[in-house]
Amino acid sequence: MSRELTMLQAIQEALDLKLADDERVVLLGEDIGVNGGVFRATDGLLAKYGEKRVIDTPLAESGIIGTAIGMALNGMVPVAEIQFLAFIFPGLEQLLSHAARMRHRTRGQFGVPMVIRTPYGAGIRGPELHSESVEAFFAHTPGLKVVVPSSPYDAKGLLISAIEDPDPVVFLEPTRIYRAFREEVPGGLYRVPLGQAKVVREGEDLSIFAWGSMLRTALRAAEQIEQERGWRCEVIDLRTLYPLDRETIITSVQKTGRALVVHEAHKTAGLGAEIISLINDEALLYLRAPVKRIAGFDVPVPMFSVEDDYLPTEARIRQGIEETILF
Amino acid sequence: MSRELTMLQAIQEALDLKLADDERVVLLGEDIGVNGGVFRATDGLLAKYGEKRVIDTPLAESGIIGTAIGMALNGMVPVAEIQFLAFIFPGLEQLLSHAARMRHRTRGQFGVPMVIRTPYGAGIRGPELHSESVEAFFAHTPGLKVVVPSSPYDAKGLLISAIEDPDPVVFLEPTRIYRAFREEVPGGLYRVPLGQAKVVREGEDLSIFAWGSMLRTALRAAEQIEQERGWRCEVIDLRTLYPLDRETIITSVQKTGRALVVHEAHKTAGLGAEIISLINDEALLYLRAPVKRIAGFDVPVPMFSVEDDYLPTEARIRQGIEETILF
Amino acid sequence: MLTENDRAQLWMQMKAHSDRLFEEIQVLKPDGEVTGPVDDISPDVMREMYRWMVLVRAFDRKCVILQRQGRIGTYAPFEGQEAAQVGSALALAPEDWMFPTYRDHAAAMVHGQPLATVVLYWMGRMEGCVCPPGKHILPPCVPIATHLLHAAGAAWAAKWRGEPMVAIAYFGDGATSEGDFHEALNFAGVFQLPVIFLCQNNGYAISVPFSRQSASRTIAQRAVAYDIPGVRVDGNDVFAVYRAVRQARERAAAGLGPTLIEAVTFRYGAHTTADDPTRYRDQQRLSDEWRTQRDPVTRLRLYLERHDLWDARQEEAWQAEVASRVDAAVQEAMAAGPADPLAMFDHVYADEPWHLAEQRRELATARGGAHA
Amino acid sequence: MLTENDRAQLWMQMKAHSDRLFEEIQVLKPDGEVTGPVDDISPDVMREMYRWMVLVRAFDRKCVILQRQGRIGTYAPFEGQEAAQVGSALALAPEDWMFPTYRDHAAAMVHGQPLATVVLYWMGRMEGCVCPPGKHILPPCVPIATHLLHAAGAAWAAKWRGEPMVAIAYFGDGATSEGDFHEALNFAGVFQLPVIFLCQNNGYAISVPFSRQSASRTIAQRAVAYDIPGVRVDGNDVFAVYRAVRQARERAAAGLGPTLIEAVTFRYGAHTTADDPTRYRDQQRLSDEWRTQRDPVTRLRLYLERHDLWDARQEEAWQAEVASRVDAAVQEAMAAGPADPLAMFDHVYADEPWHLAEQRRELATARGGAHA
Ligand SMILES: Cc1ncc(C[n+]2csc(CCOP(=O)(O)OP(=O)(O)O)c2C)c(N)n1
Ligand SMILES: Cc1ncc(C[n+]2csc(CCOP(=O)(O)OP(=O)(O)O)c2C)c(N)n1
Ligand SMILES: [Mg+2]
Ligand SMILES: [Mg+2]
Repeated sequence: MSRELTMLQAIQEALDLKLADDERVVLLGEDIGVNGGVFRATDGLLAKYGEKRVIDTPLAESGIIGTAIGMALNGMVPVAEIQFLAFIFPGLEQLLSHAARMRHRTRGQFGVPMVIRTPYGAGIRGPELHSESVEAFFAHTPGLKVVVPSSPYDAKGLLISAIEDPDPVVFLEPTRIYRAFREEVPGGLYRVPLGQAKVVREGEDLSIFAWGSMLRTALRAAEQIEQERGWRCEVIDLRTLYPLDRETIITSVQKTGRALVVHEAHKTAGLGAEIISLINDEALLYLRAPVKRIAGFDVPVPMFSVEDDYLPTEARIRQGIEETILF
Repeated sequence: MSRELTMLQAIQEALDLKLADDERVVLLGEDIGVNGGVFRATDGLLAKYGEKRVIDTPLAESGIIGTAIGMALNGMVPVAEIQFLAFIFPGLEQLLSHAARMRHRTRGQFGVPMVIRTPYGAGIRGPELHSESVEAFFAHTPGLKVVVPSSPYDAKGLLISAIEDPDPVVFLEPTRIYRAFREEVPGGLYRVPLGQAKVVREGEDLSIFAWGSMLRTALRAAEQIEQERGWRCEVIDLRTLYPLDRETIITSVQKTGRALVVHEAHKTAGLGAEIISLINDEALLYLRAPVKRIAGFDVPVPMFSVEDDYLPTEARIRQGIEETILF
Repeated sequence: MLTENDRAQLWMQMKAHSDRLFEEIQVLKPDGEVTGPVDDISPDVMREMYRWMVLVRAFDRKCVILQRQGRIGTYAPFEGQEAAQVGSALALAPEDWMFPTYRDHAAAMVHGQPLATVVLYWMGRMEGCVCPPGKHILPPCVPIATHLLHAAGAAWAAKWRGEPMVAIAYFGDGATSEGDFHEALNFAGVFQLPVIFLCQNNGYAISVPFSRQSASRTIAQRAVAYDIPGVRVDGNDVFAVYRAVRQARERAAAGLGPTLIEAVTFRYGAHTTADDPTRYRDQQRLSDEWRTQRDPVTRLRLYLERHDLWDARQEEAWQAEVASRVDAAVQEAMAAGPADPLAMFDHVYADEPWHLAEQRRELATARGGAHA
Repeated sequence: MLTENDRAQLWMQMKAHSDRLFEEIQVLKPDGEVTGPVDDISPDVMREMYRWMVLVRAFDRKCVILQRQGRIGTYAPFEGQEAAQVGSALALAPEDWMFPTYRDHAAAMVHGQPLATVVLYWMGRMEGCVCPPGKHILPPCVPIATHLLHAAGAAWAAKWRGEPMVAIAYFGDGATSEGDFHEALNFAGVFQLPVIFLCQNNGYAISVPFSRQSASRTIAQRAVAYDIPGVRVDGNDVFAVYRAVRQARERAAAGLGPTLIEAVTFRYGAHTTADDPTRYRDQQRLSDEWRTQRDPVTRLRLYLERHDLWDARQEEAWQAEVASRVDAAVQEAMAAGPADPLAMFDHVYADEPWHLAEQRRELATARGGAHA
């Protein structure tokens, strides 16, 4: 059975299936119960699984992540929702000092299988601090895995993999494409493996690396530029940001000799820098032009009246492609 | 009047002079008063300036940073000490969501002139979580400045500049060289400007970028390699990590055509990646070899029995230089 | 030494005391009667209270409409909580520091924030974060409970300089679960800071009822943990709120430290315009109940009319005035012209570093290109 | 409705009640007499308490010496706090989850952590973080107060599965200022979790006296903020601690929720071996006072001897046993052989990703090269 679902529906379905499949799985977070989450990702799950499995917590993110760690230590598989990415900040200590380090410091004795899901990114006219993208923080934290889906199919398969993963996974859900489009999604449990990027569009002239909501922007730019200029850009969805799928990245750059990274996070010290560095390490001699970063500007994500200008646009990506190919 | 001081003494002197110089300056933090700080950076200042200027706070880092923001809003210049870098984590929300954003969101109406000083880095056989170096987090946060001294002279001059800066500065003090050596330090107030790197050693064959405690390790490696191989490495102390001094970085790489970054933070998504990206942007065609990163491994900073192996060593740096020059 | 029995009894007694101590103080009853003399509040102040409550309610309703029309973004309405916000703000001195949340623009407007600025905020305009020169009104705090520490810090600075200004932080019942709530009250207690912590307990943090937010019956009793005064008032009773804040302000300015005030109230509408309260509560019944039985505006009007402080003519005139002020504010905000995207590069730092100058040019070019 | 006067009086009365309710419970007085019957604690348990206290004190002193000799790293001594740790740990069931800090290895050892493992921890060895199979003893928590939430979460899981195990978190007076303290107690209260929050109030957080840590007179009274039971005991009285924890454990296991216990005690020595207590307190006088007037070990020995539960011969034998056990543990730890740096790549994840495999090889080569 396969239906057209939005990313939100696909996520809801993954949660539903894992709740049914594994009684160690519990959901916790603010407003996820009777309200079904502020985006409705947990819609209907309280009614179906009860208060023991779908837990509305007090308003305290360190509390959510910290108790989730304790639950995970004692045999549960908590899936915590943080209402928006910036609200993970009060819980960062729990994530950095404990979740990421527990398996390592106890020499494998105590793992913390848990997932922290959180909507992220700009583009939905959200209030202040509802539009951040700080995935680079997590990708600089050994012990964590970082996953970002860009389509309903992947969202479901990646989330199921994340819940089944024995290590803590930060699962970032791009709000901008939560409901933006539908896609065929199979009904049962299936997995999209963590750690594997996906070549979404093949090409020979330039490699574009993107994830989350930027993937579609990048794809559109690639399509336009092919129409306008005939250049064929390869577009790669990284999907897992930590650890990165180096092989797919390098193979593509070795083929195209040119690369461009798109992300909505601030440019400086963003994940684009790491991708450039991997290319520098492994494929420098293949490069025919500097790798280009089209990223969010190095300003606090501004209020929504100008967020579209903060975000990478198709125009800026096309401009970047031109500069790189004509370098 | 100029004496030989350790970095700690130089920092203490900067605090002392600014307390005397500007009555808006207050120090706050855990154990900074009668105890003079766990490293004694505030030794004697309570006795000299009293409880109103040198404040022992309750044990709460969000409290420290949050109240410092409030003080700064209302005309003070707070200099907060966080006992060790990892203990800034519970206060990250205050730093990321408020300190970094206040001037921007209020369109310049309310600034928060404040400094957060904290010992950081490994190499002193500290307990767990006393050895982290997550400068990359701050360098990915527009609105913050990030400063790391590597010598007593710079420590004093940079700290004075940081306190006088109208914006929030994260001032990271490498514990490993707190007392490791002495240097001539002038007695009065002087400034080392923020945002300027320093060429510590000139050379033509390769540029090494380092900061904090890694600077000396890099310098020694450069000296040895010159003796052994005759290669002359330029060594650059970045001093301010955000915003970076691109000009100095690029000028050097254009001269040498080869570069290596040393940092003790984890390699992946560390600041080395940003430096490589700047070089990629501005000096790709000058490069005769991939830029090398010699960094902390991508593991939680391990307990001290093996921290020397976690940290970049002269041997690893020399190996990196050889690989780069012989590429 | 107490026996186990003694202790159990003591505990019960203390609970009983605490229940009385933290019971809801009421001055102005829903029927417009008062529970005791109110000569400490002048007729002028009472009329001011009323005028403000009517004005902010009209403003609030207008904003909900503007949001539905797509002319502003997601909006957080406060209807039902007017007494808590107006009463508290009127008890402040002009120079006091105010730290509101996204739901406290009524308080902000009373304290001097222009209505048009508030509209700009909800239009997603950065201009909406700026207050008039010389005022100390911070833009709405979005991350819950974090600003309680800012209020403590600002109060600290005032105390430090010996200035009589105090700071007030507004927050909700949900905010009391965050660690920053605790740290702020603790700092304020230790350093006896001139700060007022004003909690509007509207019974819900989005969908989560207070009973699930905390095992404690009241929020006021949390003051016990810090040995600071705590008080619980009927938050729909503008006299009770005004008095409690005035008293807390006097204590603070006199060097007697912080106060925690719990104002029990209810938001009639949704958490924000993006929220659907029917999902988590019997919205119709509850909001009808509060509206008809505990409305803050109605009860003050009853009182004023009964004491000949207000009449139908005044009402009519004021309603007209309110309508025109709200319209003018909306018009002013809408007339602000398109937002300037390049302004996002302003004020990241006091001085612009090279990379921002460069990115500013990059965006200018990209936009120029887009227009060309 | 209360008058202002009523309220002021009520407040005073409540303070008085609270002072009595949260006064320090004492069972075993410093002179070895008891304040009431203690038949609920068997002679065997009493002797076990004593043996453990003597053992852990010897262990602690040994570690301070090892640190001075440079054979272990910075060490956090607990001498003076033996009753709080031993008494509490003995009240637990073997399967209970223990979340200690850096100063609670006495409790950890009583709960089953081998002495040699504790030495390894302070040698900076990762092996020192591992507990015996089947035990639930977490490695010392370094970031203050964070583990209170872990205890709440572990307790939650137990409750969820209907297992009678409880969780206990150890922490100090300073920890009560952190936001996580508040969040943990609040979660535990809301969900009625089977968790015990055991605070050893030793009067100092490094150099900061409790009077400056909080405006509240006691820590136990903070329970009021969450409507959960709070109790304050003489933390140098092993009977009082044992009883309080046993009772809290019974409540927890019976589904009656969390308890906050404040055990008032004192550390005789420095915060850690890197600390110099003479900088911030009258160290000699204070530690002499506590040692001579309130020592936990002495008073239990007095009691045992007075009741013919212990004699000089047993003492001698036990001291010899202790010396040899401590020596054996130290020898075992020191014999562990050099730390394997490559082990830092183990257990970052359950499965090793490519970049760690590569970095492991990089280090292996670098070390091979260094040796060649
Ligand atoms: C740190 C943080 N976590 C979560 C949120 C999302 N959020 C916004 S308002 C809200 C509920 C707040 O409830 P309460 O404190 O009672 O105030 P009210 O909205 O009722 O006025 C939540 C969870 C946030 N803004 N900040
Ligand atoms: C989050 C955090 N902040 C600061 C520290 C540094 N630190 C270690 S122990 C300590 C004092 C703790 O005092 P208390 O809770 O009373 O426990 P005690 O040491 O007295 O047993 C401090 C400030 C830390 N470990 N973690
Ligand atoms: Mg509320
Ligand atoms: Mg203590």
